[in-house]
Order: sequence, then C-alpha cells, then structure tokens
Amino acid sequence: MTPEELEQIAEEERGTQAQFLHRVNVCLAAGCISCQSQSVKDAFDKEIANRGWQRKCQSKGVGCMGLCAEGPLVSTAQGALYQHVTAADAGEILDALDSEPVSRLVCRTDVPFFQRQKKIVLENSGLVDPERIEEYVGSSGYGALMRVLTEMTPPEVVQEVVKSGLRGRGGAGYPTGLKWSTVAKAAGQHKYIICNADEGDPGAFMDRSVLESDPHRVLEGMLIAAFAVGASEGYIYVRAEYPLAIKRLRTAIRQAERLGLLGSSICGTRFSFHVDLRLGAGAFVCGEETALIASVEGKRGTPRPRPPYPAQQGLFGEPTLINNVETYANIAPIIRHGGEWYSQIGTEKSKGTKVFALAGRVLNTGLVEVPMGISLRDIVFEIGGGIPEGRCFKAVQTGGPSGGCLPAEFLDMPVDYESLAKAGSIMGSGGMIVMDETSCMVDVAKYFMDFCMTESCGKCVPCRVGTYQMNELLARITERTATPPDLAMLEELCDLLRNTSLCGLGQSAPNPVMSTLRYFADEYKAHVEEKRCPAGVCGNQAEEAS
Amino acid sequence: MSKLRLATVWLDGCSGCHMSFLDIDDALITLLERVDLVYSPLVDTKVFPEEVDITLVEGAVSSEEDLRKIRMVREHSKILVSLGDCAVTANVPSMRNPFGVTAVCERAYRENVKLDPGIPDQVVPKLLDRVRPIHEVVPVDVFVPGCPPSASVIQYVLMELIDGRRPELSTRTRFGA
Amino acid sequence: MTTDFSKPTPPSADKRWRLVDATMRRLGNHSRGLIETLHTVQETFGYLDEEALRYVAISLRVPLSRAYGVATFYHFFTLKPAGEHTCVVCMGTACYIKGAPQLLSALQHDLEIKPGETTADGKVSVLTARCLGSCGLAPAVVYDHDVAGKVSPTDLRERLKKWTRNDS
Amino acid sequence: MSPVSNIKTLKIDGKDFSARQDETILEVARQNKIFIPTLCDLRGLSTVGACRMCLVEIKGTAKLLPACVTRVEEGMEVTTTSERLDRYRKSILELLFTERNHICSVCVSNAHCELQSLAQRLQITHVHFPYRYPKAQVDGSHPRFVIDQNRCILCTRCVRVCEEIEGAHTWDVMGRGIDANVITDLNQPWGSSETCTGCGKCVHVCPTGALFEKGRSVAEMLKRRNFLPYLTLMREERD
Repeated sequence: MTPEELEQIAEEERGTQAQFLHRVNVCLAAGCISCQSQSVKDAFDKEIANRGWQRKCQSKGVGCMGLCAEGPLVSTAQGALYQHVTAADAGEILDALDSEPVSRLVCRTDVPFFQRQKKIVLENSGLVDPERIEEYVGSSGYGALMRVLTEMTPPEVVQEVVKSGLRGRGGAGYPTGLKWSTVAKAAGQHKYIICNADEGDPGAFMDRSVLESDPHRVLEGMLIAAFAVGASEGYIYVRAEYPLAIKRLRTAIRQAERLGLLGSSICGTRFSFHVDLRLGAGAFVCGEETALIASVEGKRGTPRPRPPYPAQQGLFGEPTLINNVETYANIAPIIRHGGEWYSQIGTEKSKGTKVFALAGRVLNTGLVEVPMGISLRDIVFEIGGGIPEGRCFKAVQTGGPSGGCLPAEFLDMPVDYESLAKAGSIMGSGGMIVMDETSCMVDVAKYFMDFCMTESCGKCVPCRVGTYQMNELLARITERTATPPDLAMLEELCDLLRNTSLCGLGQSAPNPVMSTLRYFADEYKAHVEEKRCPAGVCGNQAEEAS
Repeated sequence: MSKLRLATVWLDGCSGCHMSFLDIDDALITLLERVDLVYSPLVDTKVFPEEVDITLVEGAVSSEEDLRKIRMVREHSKILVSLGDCAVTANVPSMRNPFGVTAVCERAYRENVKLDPGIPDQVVPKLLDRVRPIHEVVPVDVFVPGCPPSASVIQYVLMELIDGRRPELSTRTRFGA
Repeated sequence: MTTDFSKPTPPSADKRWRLVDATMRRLGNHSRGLIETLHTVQETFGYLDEEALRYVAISLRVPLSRAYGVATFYHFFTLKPAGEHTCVVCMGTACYIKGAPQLLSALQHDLEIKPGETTADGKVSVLTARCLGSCGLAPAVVYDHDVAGKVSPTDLRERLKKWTRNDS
Repeated sequence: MSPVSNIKTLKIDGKDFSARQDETILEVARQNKIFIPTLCDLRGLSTVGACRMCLVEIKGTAKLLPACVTRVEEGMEVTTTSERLDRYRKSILELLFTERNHICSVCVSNAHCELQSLAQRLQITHVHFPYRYPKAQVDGSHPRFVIDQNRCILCTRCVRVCEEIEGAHTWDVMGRGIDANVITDLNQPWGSSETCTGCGKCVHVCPTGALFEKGRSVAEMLKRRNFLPYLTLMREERD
C-alpha cells in the first residue's frame, strides 16, 4: 500500500458512491438495532430489489446518528432524516426520494440538537458503512497515517499531538502529547499500545458508539500512536458486553490487514504494527491502567501502586501507551488538519470537542459531540431539549461513579476539565445523566456507592471495607433509620477513601456522596432528621412494583 | 469531700470483668474510702439510682432488656465506662451474629433439648437480632478493652477517674488481653 | 482424584473442546491467554465448570487457584449454567433513574429469585448488567439476546408469561 | 554509573539519611529504627502496597504514598507520623476489625497477632465503625493446618509465600471486593488440594490467627518467620 494506491481506492469508492442517484442510510448501531433497525434495512433492500433500483439507489447500514431515543433513524442523501421508522415505511420513503420527504416520519434537523454540535470524532458516524474499509478510505481515512509514514518523523507526530492540546478522554484528562512523549522516550526493546475500550461508567456509551460506527478511525489513531512512540504491537481491550463493537472491530482489523495498513512493513516502510483484541469480562476497575494491563496479561484485574507508570513499565513489563477510544479517534483529524487547528477549538486548557452520552430525564437522549467550554445549560436545555413532562431540572451527573451531581446553579458553568473538577465532579468519559425532581439525590449517591462496592477489586483495605461501610450508611439513610452521627461517619469515610485508597476507583468513589452532601444537604437532612424522602423515592420501590 | 457514687452493671458477659474488679483485693478498701458503691450485681440495691458519677458496664447488648437497661444507665450516669471486650467489641456473645437469632434459638432451645423443647416467650428477655457493643447503642466515655481487663487496670481506671483524669489505656490493655 | 499434570486431556469427548483448544493454540498456549480461553469456554458451553477450569489451567500452565481467582473476579463469567431464558436488567445510571429498580423488583416478586439466580424449574435466569450502553433507551432489558428499550414492568411481565406459557 | 549517584540523601521526620537508590522508604526507616506500621508487607516477599498502613507524607506531593513500594529520591522529605496519618491508619485498622470476626479473646493467635498488637500500638481502644459479622468458613480438612476465614485480613502473604518461595501457588484470591477470599486450588477443601506440599510456610507468615497448626488452643499459636530471610539468603548465594 502506497499513498497513491490509497488515493486510488478512495477515488474508486467516491466514484461508486457517485453512481447512485439516491442513498438511504439506516442506522445499524446498537441503539437502533434494539428498535429493530435491521428489519428496516432489510425492508429497504427488498423494496429496492423489487423496484429494480439496484443501480439507482443505495441502501447502506451506517453508524450512530446520535438521536438514539427516536430510533430507528434513517437518513437520505437528499438530506432528510426520519425517525421511528418501521419496515412498513420503506416503500413510502423510497417513493418520496424525488419529492418532499414523508412528513409524518420527518425528524427536524434544523434544531439545536443537530445545529449546536461540532463533529470531529463523530464526523463519519451515521455516514459511512462501518463494515467497509473502502468507505472510510473514501472519506479521507488512513490519509493521516500515510502522511505520518511518508512525511513525518515520530518526534514530529508527538509534537503535533502536544500542539493540539488534546487531553485523555478516558476521564482524568492527562495531556495526551505528554503521555506519548514519555512512552516515546522510555527505553525498551518492545513497546505496546493499548486502546481502552472497556467503557465502564454506567450511563456512558460514547466508545461503544464510536467503535460500532467508525472502527477504522480508532485503528488509524492507534497506528499513528504506535509509529510515534515506537511500538509494534497493540491490544484493544473491549467490553465483552459489546458484541457488535467487537464484531465490527474484528472486521476492521481483517480489512486493514488485507490492505496492508496493519501488519508488517506498512506502506513499504520499516514500520510494523499488529493489533489484537482482548475482551474485558465485566470489571469496572479495569478502566484503571495497571488493572487493565493485568487483565490483558490474563490475570485478575487488580491495580498496583504507581510508580512505576505504564509508560515506563506496563504490559509484560514494557513501556506501554494506554489511551481510550475517543482519544485515539481524535488523532487522525489532528494530523490531517494540524495540532494548531485542533487547539483553536475549546477553551484555554481543554481543547477540542467532547462526546457526551446524554441520558436520563432529558428529552433528546443520545450521543452528542460539542466543543469544550459549552455550558451545561446549552447541553441540557438547548441540545437536550430540556426536561420532559413539564418537570424541573434538579441535577446533572457527570463522570459516572467517579464523578458528581451538579445542581442548577452550575448550569452556566463551562464544560471543561478544570471547571467540572472545581465544582466537585469530573469530566469522566462523557456520561451525562440528567435528573429531575423525581430523583432522590441520596438514593442516587447510594446507587453509585453500591456500584463502587460491587466493583471494588478488594485489594486495598480502605476501598474494600470502606465502600461497604459507606454503602451500609447510605442504606440506613435511605431507609430513614440513620442518625446525625452516621452522617459524620459518612463524611469521615469520604475523606479516608479519597486519601488512602490504592487506585482511582477507591479515591474517587466518595465523589458522588461528597457532591450530593455539598449541594443537596437538605435532602440528607430530611432523611436523617425528618425521616422523610422529599422526592418520594426511598422505600417506595417495592410497593410500586407489586 | 463527699464521696463519688460508683455503679457497676452486668449485661451479656460472663461476669469475668466483675471477678477481675473484685480481684483488686485489699485495694477495694482504699477505693471504698473514695466512692460509694451505689448499685451493682454485687450489692443488694435493685433500682438504679438517679445520679451516678461513674458506671462500669460489663457485657454486650444482647436482649431487649439489655437495651432498656443500658439506655437507662446512660441517662443516669455522668461517666460511662465500657468495661471489657464484651462491652467494647461484643466479643464472644457476638459470635452468634453471623448465624441470626432464629437459628441460634432453634439450636439452643429445640435441636439440643430433649426434655420439653420450645423457644421461651416469657420471663427470658427477647434477644436482639444482633449483639452489639455498648457504644453502638449509647455514647460511651471510657473504653477498657481486655478479656477481662486485669485487676490493676480496673483499679488504675477508677483511681484516674476519681481524681478527675482521663485514663490512658492503650499501653495497659488491649483487645483479648 | 489425581490430575495428570503432564498431559492435560479434555474433560470429555465433546467436539466443542476443539474450539477451546483452537483458542489456546492461537494464543500460543501461553498463560496470558487465560481470560480469552475462558471466554471461549463460556461462549461454547454456557458456563465454566470445575473440569473446564482444571483443563484450561493445566493446558495453559496456570495454577489452579489462579484460574479460579480469575474466573470469579470477572462478573461476565459464570460458574453455573444459566436457565433456558435469560433476562438481563440494565442497572446503568440512566436505566436506574428511569425505573430499572422497579423492573428488578417486579422480577424478584414474580419469580421469587434474586439477580444472579435461576428459577427452580430452570426456566428463567435473572441477571443485572453494569450498563448495556443503551442509555438512550432507558430502561433497557436483554431478553435472551435481544435488547429491548423503554421497558415497563408490564412489558416485562408479559414476556415472562410468554416464556413460561410457551414452554410448559 | 558512578557509585556516588546510586546513593540518595533524604530526610525522614526531619533527620538526614542516605540510602541506595533501589531502597524503599520503609527499608530505610526500618534500618534506622523509625517505626512505620505495616501489615501486608513481609521482608522476603514481594510488595503489594495493599493494606495502606504504611502511607507516609512526602513534601511536595499531594498524595500519601505507601512506604513499602516508594523508592527513595534525592532530597525527599518524608513524614512518617502526623495527626492525619495517625487518624487514617487507625481508621483503616478499625475497618479491618469490622470486616470479619476477630474475636481476640478466643483466638489461637491471641497475644501473638500482628493485627491485635498494631491496634494497641496505634492506641485503638474500640472500633467506632459498625461490625459486619459475616458468616465465614473454617476449613480443617488439611491433616495439619486450619484456615479460619473469620480472622483473615486478605494481606495475601500466604498467596505470595506459596507462589514466590515454595513455588506451588496453591493459594490465590477468589471473588472481589468485600466478597474476596483466599482459596486453595479450585476453591476446594485444603485437605483435598493436589498442589499443596504441606510445607506450612503460609501458616507461619500469616499475621493473624487465620492460618494455624492443628492442636493449638487459644493464644498458643506462635509463628516462626526466620525461614524467610534464611531462604532468601541461601537463594542469593545460589544465583
């Protein structure tokens, strides 16, 4: 594979696409598939065949279009977006290709949900067929890799990433360029690249969506990273709970290998890179670097103290670069357009865009990509369309079990790493759960503590026993049998876990409790002193179900 | 100088702590020069007095009666001393906790009884679900671990308290001592 | 019983063990391949039993206790066979605040089992998931292998009825 | 590399010390008779940094670091005791007491237990967190030894000594979080283990009464650890 050959594939693909007069894109990402979008796609195929339109109209399975709540989603080349499409609608949609769109199915795209987004990571999502490498190549895919291999030195690539200001999208926001340069400088015969696709936060599905919609983008990012740091082997650690993402990644790897974009002597250079999948098996703690490494090595996913950092001593004791899916997905555009371009998006310290999984009590649930620095209000009320059923906004939860719940007073805060941390939450991987007055914040805190307790690996004492004790205390509060000293003990344990736990899971486990204690103290007080749950959540669930 | 009023209370324990208290031997005489023993399983008084300066409590809280009693004792005591491991950690009585009170009663009153088996519902106080150390039920001022704490430790604790000082115990006794 | 540590043999003549062997071979019969191999065993047989663990451990030269430690560390692995049908309730945050606890208590109430358990007749297993990543469709449930979104306790009960009626 | 650069100078509790660059803070502290509490650490075994008892403050670092795995650095200023460290260590130890059923008065290791003596040393006279009272197994199937899970603090010394010194890897940890347990082989009765050599090393490195020899009554189980430095020394000689 040479740059010329790649360009030829792209040309051919664009030529093939141009032959079709019409195109119907059916979302085949997990969200829409669970609303039977596969049968919609089949219906289009059948209908096109029945009409003998095979050369006129292409029906294509594509990745996520974002508005998961309104699926199955179908888009056409003429620019119409349809929602809640069923197999029975196929004929009508095809009929309308030359005229006005089918009004009863139209999903308006001139609304903030679509207009306020800025797509870099998701630029191909919903447009290309994730199971065909040619489509990715046709939309400039692997061009950045070619450029890196033929025109740049590894230090130049690292420099470009440093310049972009990109920070890790997995949660902590460590500067990606700095991480790359540490691994690049580390001494070692063998170096490894790992892509963390073990999306652990409950309420987050950005990585799943990227892998299902545009897997080659992640591979390209890993390849560029491998070239930059001098690695020749890599692993993608992906959740076993994401069968579709796994399938598409496997296909993508096979295709890239076939085209000589993965494997030995890539592009005729001395650069070789092999990548393999490793399936996560349901352990949130494996999002922590050292635990993830242990898991890739086939062991129990327990973290170990750092230093040494994986950049010096990682997988099999060798220098290892670990980034998450979204981080790698940003690399190709950064190389294509330059670090300078990327650094102009976002805020001073948080550059670029961020993908959020918007869910909970918000009208437009789904996947959104926005520039850093946008306000929470814009995300929740503009893009998200506000709270349904005439209810009131109460809080937004970011960062999952390691994050916090922010009340209305923070709605105008810009969304960036520093602001979120200052407010007592974290950016996290991008889960954003909106809550209204039907949610009890103590119950939410207990939910997260229960999660952390269940996911604690059990290695260090504060996390193993502390999360249990905190969960018990929160249970007593939600059962309204707690006393004021219990609250003091809860705060004491927050401080203990934060400062003495071995890894990030234990250190951040108190965050949901601390943020709710800080902003919703009155709800705790109501449970403890007045023995009542203001939201009417606690203690009623059993009665509701039976 | 008027004498301080001392009480001792026996909850769920083996009475070993009280035995250890008596082991102070001749020092008891010195002690009684400074305090009046106003209530104790060792004396005749049946009613806990209104005002007690120092109360030593032996034993864990196991039954509804223990619970009622310790709350009452707390209310009428200026300084409450958790004496011995049963009071401080729930110790041996707590070994029934992992099994649950029903299983324990079944074993004690039915499975292992040949003559007229049956779980008593009168006279014997009802057992709590869990045996608990005293401080989980009422606030405690001084903790004296040990099984039992030695006579000298008990003597030291009392003399310090009588003299208005806080006893320093960690160098003198420990869990299981 | 005494295990022949020098020559691991598959627990039975079942041809499916060849799939397991293939995975181990692909990973160079290296101890690093333990988790991947356990995935294959579970995918093939539905669960990991003691015999399978012993075979895989010895084949990959992994100590028995380590194999057991790994198999029980990861919640995706199960040491017991699942029921005929499985119902996985997503307990992700979005699902939680949109009614997953009510779904779970409906299941517990109707089937009289807790998450992770199977009904006495072996018909239905109830499981929970950390997050299915279908937050846009909260609350989500996986019936056997199909994800269903915006599930209500009524939907759930209908599905249970169908399972128990059709099969009895 | 010149030998000079291998030596680092650091301050521990305000006093100057020098140490080899591959030494940990804990090693330097011990050589100089500075007490830092430990539980999972045992000389001769690998370090895991799990019990968090040896956390120390290091000037210029916001995080507390475990002395057992943190290597000395030039100019490092370490504080081993402070009101805050003391409070955290006590809390962690108390959490251990609440986790399982540590009934010192009837334990084979009474008066010879590291958990118990550390509690006294840290001046713990009671545990202010609620006790958990889990149902824990006692396995007496081995002809010579017993494991009483009630007393286990999951320090994993048994796992490490069995793997690293004996080479049998009979022990490991199963499950996770609060449900984690040490097991032999496929979580089978110890007596039926095919890999256990019966050497008893695990018993003697166990800091509490979780592992003990049969026939020992309350307070009778004394542990011998001297074989560890001996074996380490002899193996160094052989290498």
